[in-house]
Amino acid sequence: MAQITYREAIRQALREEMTRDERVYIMGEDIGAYGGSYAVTKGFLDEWGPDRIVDTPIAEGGIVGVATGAAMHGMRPIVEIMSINFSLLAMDQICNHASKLHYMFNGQITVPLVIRTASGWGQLAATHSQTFEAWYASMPGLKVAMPATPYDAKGMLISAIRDPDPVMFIEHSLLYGTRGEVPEGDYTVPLGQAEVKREGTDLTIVTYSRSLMIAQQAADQLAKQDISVEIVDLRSLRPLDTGPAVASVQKTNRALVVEEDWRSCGMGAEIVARLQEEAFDYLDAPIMRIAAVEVPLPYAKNLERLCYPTEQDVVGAALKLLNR
Amino acid sequence: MAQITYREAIRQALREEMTRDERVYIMGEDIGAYGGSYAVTKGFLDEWGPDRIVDTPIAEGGIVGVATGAAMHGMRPIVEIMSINFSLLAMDQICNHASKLHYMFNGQITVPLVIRTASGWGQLAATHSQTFEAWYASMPGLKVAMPATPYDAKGMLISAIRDPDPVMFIEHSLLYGTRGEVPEGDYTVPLGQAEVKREGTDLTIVTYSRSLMIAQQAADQLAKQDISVEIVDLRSLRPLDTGPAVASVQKTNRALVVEEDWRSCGMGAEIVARLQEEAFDYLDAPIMRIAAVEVPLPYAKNLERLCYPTEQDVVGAALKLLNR
Amino acid sequence: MAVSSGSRARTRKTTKAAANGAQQTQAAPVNLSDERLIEMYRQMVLIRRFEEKSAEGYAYGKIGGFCHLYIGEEAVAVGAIGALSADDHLVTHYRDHGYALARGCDPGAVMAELYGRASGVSGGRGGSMHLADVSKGFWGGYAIVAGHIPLAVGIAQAIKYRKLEQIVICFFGDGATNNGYFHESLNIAAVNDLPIIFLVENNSYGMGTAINLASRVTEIVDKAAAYHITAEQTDGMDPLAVYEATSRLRERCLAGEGPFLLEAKTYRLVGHSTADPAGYRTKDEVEQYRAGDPIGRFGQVLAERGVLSADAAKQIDQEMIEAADAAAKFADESPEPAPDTLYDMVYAAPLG
Amino acid sequence: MAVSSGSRARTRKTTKAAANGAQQTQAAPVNLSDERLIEMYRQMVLIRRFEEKSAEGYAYGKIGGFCHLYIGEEAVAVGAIGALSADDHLVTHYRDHGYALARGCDPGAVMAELYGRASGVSGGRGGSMHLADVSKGFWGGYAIVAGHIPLAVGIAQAIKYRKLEQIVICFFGDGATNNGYFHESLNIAAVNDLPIIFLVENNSYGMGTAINLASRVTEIVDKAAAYHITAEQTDGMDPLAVYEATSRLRERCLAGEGPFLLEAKTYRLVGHSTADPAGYRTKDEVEQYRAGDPIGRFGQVLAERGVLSADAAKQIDQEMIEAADAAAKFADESPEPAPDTLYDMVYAAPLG
Ligand SMILES: Cc1ncc(C[n+]2csc(CCOP(=O)(O)OP(=O)(O)O)c2C)c(N)n1
Ligand SMILES: Cc1ncc(C[n+]2csc(CCOP(=O)(O)OP(=O)(O)O)c2C)c(N)n1
Ligand SMILES: [Mg+2]
Ligand SMILES: [Mg+2]
Repeated sequence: MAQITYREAIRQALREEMTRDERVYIMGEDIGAYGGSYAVTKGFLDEWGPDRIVDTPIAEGGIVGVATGAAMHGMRPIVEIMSINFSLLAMDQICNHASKLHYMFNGQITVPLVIRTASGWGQLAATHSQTFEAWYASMPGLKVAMPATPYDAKGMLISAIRDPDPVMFIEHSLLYGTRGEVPEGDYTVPLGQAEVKREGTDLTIVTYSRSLMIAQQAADQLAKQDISVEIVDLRSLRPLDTGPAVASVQKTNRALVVEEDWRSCGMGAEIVARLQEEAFDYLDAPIMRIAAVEVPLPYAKNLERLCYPTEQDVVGAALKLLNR
Repeated sequence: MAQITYREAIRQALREEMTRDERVYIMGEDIGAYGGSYAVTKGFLDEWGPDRIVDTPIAEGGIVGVATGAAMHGMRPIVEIMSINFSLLAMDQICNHASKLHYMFNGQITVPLVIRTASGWGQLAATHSQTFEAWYASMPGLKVAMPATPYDAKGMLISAIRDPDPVMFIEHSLLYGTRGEVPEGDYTVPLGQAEVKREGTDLTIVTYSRSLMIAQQAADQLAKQDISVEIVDLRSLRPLDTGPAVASVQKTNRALVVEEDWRSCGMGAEIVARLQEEAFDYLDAPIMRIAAVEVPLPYAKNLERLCYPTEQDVVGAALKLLNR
Repeated sequence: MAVSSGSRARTRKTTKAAANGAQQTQAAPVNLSDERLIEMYRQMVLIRRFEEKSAEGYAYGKIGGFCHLYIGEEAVAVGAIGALSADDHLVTHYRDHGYALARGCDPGAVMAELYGRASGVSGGRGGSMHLADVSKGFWGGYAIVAGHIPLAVGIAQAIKYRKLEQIVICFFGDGATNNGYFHESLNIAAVNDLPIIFLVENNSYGMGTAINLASRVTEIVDKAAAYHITAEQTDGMDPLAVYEATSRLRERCLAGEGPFLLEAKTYRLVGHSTADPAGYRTKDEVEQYRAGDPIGRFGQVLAERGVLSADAAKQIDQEMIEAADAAAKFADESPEPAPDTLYDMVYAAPLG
Repeated sequence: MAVSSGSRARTRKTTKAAANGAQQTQAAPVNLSDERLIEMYRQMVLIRRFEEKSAEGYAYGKIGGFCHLYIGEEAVAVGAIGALSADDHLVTHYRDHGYALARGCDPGAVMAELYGRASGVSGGRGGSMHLADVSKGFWGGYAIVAGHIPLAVGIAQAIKYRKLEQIVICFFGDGATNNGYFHESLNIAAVNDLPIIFLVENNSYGMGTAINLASRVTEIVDKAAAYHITAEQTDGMDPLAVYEATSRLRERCLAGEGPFLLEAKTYRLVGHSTADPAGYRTKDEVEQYRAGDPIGRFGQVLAERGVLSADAAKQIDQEMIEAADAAAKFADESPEPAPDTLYDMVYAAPLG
């Protein structure tokens, strides 16, 4: 299998689905002539033309609403929102509109809409360094995918495009350049299924998106100290599949959640709540959370570095959990 | 002390602060001639005139931004957003602007802004029946108050108005008519302090806003079965004061969270996560959550009734927690 | 450099004309058969009687939540929707009973929705503010002010992409035009030349806020200049004027000349919702508009044309009272949604 | 009824004039001392040299994140901000180095902010997009497109309430005018008669999207009609034209005639940010604008007026190169923010 980047995996999914299904098209700010702010759709305008690669004005709320309407009337729109931070401007459309219509109108309307957006950071300062997956994961009617690997990114994006419901598909700016094995052509990774990404016996790490990378690095380091870590990648945050994590905790009796969101009311809280609900008797220690520091993210590199979880943070927490 | 309504308590706080401080004024949709969609500002336009009771166009994002700007330049604006559901349209202003400025500009800017809004429901259907306190409670730079009683409503609103930071002050449409003792004149209830609203020994209920009422009713019923319930009212959700809840659980060894938000990623998740972090060894059973059913809220009365926690749900959960 | 002359003072004087060089034009004569004219009259009366019945249902606690009546504005829905073909599309705001009835939804199914019953057009899940019948191209009423405008633009985008012979009409109020969605939507529709008519019902109030307290611009047509969209004003108390304008703009949309903005001047003769005593308006003002009640006016026009006798009008009224009564009876006798359907249709494809 | 004539075809032809009856006017003569003229020239050169140094800092990895240069647009900031008094207020978008320098911020402190140092104007917490110096009425650059426009309106609201002799100027781009915040903000400012100038820098692109792909309306003045706001276009490559227009509108704001919209036609001679090769524009187009470089043009005007000799110009350039170098040196030698300040100032009043 070819080793390709996360970015290229997403590009493949987009092209294959646009080829397969004429109803699929992409809308967003600077996706055409500019090629996408993270270059995901570079060259697409030339390849597909302006009817299927639609550059829009800077109007996140309007764009998501327009795409929702098009989805209602037989299209399969993919909206790119440059940064998940800007999705706050579309919050009402995503939550009060796209997510509600199928239920509220008694099944008369369906909204096969994909919103692709990027979490991430890198000295972008307070308004461009947040991540809101926990908010979306709370929303009935919406599905939320947040893949960590090129393989999952392609397979889950294809699933999302074919899905009849609105899907928030959350990429990560610091993953675009990472590589992994990806088959060419058609395959899907189902939405709503977590996966064990590393087997182990001493400790369970539950994570998703870029934090998987951090968790893997920490697990490598811990392995050198003869500590065997099992890593569960949630992949989808709504519906949230806690089965593999619960099974893992039943085996390891200790769990740690790693995420890049702020700790308070992040995904980690929900994972902790469910694990203690579903595996209370198996837990030998409180479930720990490693998350971002609760400040508006500062620009200065040295300060920013203090804000997001590192491999060392994870190793430290693991040792503490194991009383070592 | 006078028994007055939650609505009247809020009215008193507004009037007293407007009298005390000329910089305090109110902006919002239909707060003037109409008197406020929940009649909180009824008569205020005549009393204070249009400079201090400012009717606005229907533009939640713009309004919150304008109030933020006024707060930056020496005013003490109070914005009324009719319903917390409409706050989604102001999400970017609240989170990317008001909450960020003090930190991002290194203390040069302060934003003494109060956003009053109402949670609540009553056959208002999917887009008008949600509550988003957990989202706001995740936001560094923002304070979140959600009082349950007339006494707390008045005292906390006064604190919020005098506070130099942006405060989401979340009222509840189904509480406006409820009554309680409230002193006339000036007193404050500090932001960021939970309170034990009922002492007990067998079980801890952690809750806030209208759910406190449900919890009290359930506790009355449980008392008849000789079950002694302690109730902790969080009152503020950011900063979140878990001290009283932790202390309570150390005593009762069993906890239950009651909220009206959807279960997934609601406040309950954060409370559970913190309690198991801070009182793991005291817990004799998993912490339970009673929350709203995860559907877009339906209009039909009989369906809606199935969605929100009832006294009976709380009693049932308590009995289960106590293996009775 | 260039100086715009569209200053406040100047434009406020020209209340009847659009600021950007608008002219008074005579509505083109409308060629409708007597049957169609009478059908329009019947629809207007149906809406009126239905709304009165809704108010009653609300007072009796049969209807809950928010309930916004269309009394006084009937000519807009009947005129505009009467000009559509069966393939066209409607997206509306929450004051939507009139649109549903004008589009031919069964009054019983509409009232059942207000009552929250399984037989309602939205299965009882949507209520008064969320009527829909997608089989008729009626994509629903929406309760977030202005939030539905981009949805309507999206439907128009799909039409253009799919090369369908259809248009969209999107109804909203004067208050909605001050919202960012209005701006973003009209701009996107314009730059993409989409087949959509934005129909603004200018009833001079958004809830209890008078239009001039919410904007300097009280003639909504003036706002279209910011998108280079052609705009017209029409008399929203006259179904034929609305019909004529809509028909004409619809044709132009089909010819690829869209979008358009059509402002219908109208008035709600009752409160914003059934809970609103409307103390923010003077009795005089309301009385003045009541004297020009669109149903009375249209009845008179038809009488003068010899199309509708006094007796016939009376009979229609009686029939519509009965239709509204029957709708309420149907609603009342309909079962509530089954509790075990509560979790159905959160997703079209539930997972896991 | 009224028919607006502001149709697309017609208006697109009148590119130089506002659609709503705009006329060409001659900029009034500007009465500035030679010293002031030279000072303006110095500021423009300072900005240019500073921006070149910023690009260098970015290339060397001293500056991170997004960094948007003002090269080509110097005349706008220098002209407009030069017309303000010390008590007035500025709120700007993220392309904000030029505003900071034109407002008199120390170049070292500005560069230190870009470097993320404690001595930066925002303590290193804001970075390139979030410069501020509130002591100078400069309330900051903001990175959410159009999100700062309502903040600026709010400052103007406070001015009016507090009866201060001040105005606000709010800078943003052509792309921002398609956003809902633009609409809501201009409407609120207008209905409240607030003392604010909305200064649109129309550089024909929002990031990589050409203005005509984002809106039918490419002359931003046309958009002001929707708020009954008086609008003007000015030559954003000429600091005196911008100065003159801003001064005049500022006076009118103080006289209670605000708000106003001022469109400055300009061009960025470099990419959207330091990361953008700007492949969406033709070389020809860029070359054409480069030929009209505002610094060269203004230098020539001053030379013709006998205010600035070739030698003096050369010397100013040398001084500004040195100033930019010194700023970078200061930044580079400044300490990073202390790690133990990380949690400071999340709140003005931390609780519990
Ligand atoms: C985003 C949002 N803000 C506020 C409301 C409350 N609200 C409902 S209707 C209404 C007035 C709308 O006025 P207009 O658009 O003129 O329509 P009309 O009711 O007059 O037909 C308001 C403020 C809402 N539903 N949604
Ligand atoms: C809400 C939001 N959407 C998108 C972006 C990304 N973005 C940053 S600048 C920009 C273009 C703005 O163009 P314009 O307003 O014309 O200003 P210019 O950069 O040309 O001066 C975009 C799309 C953003 N920062 N905020
Ligand atoms: Mg109205
Ligand atoms: Mg631009």
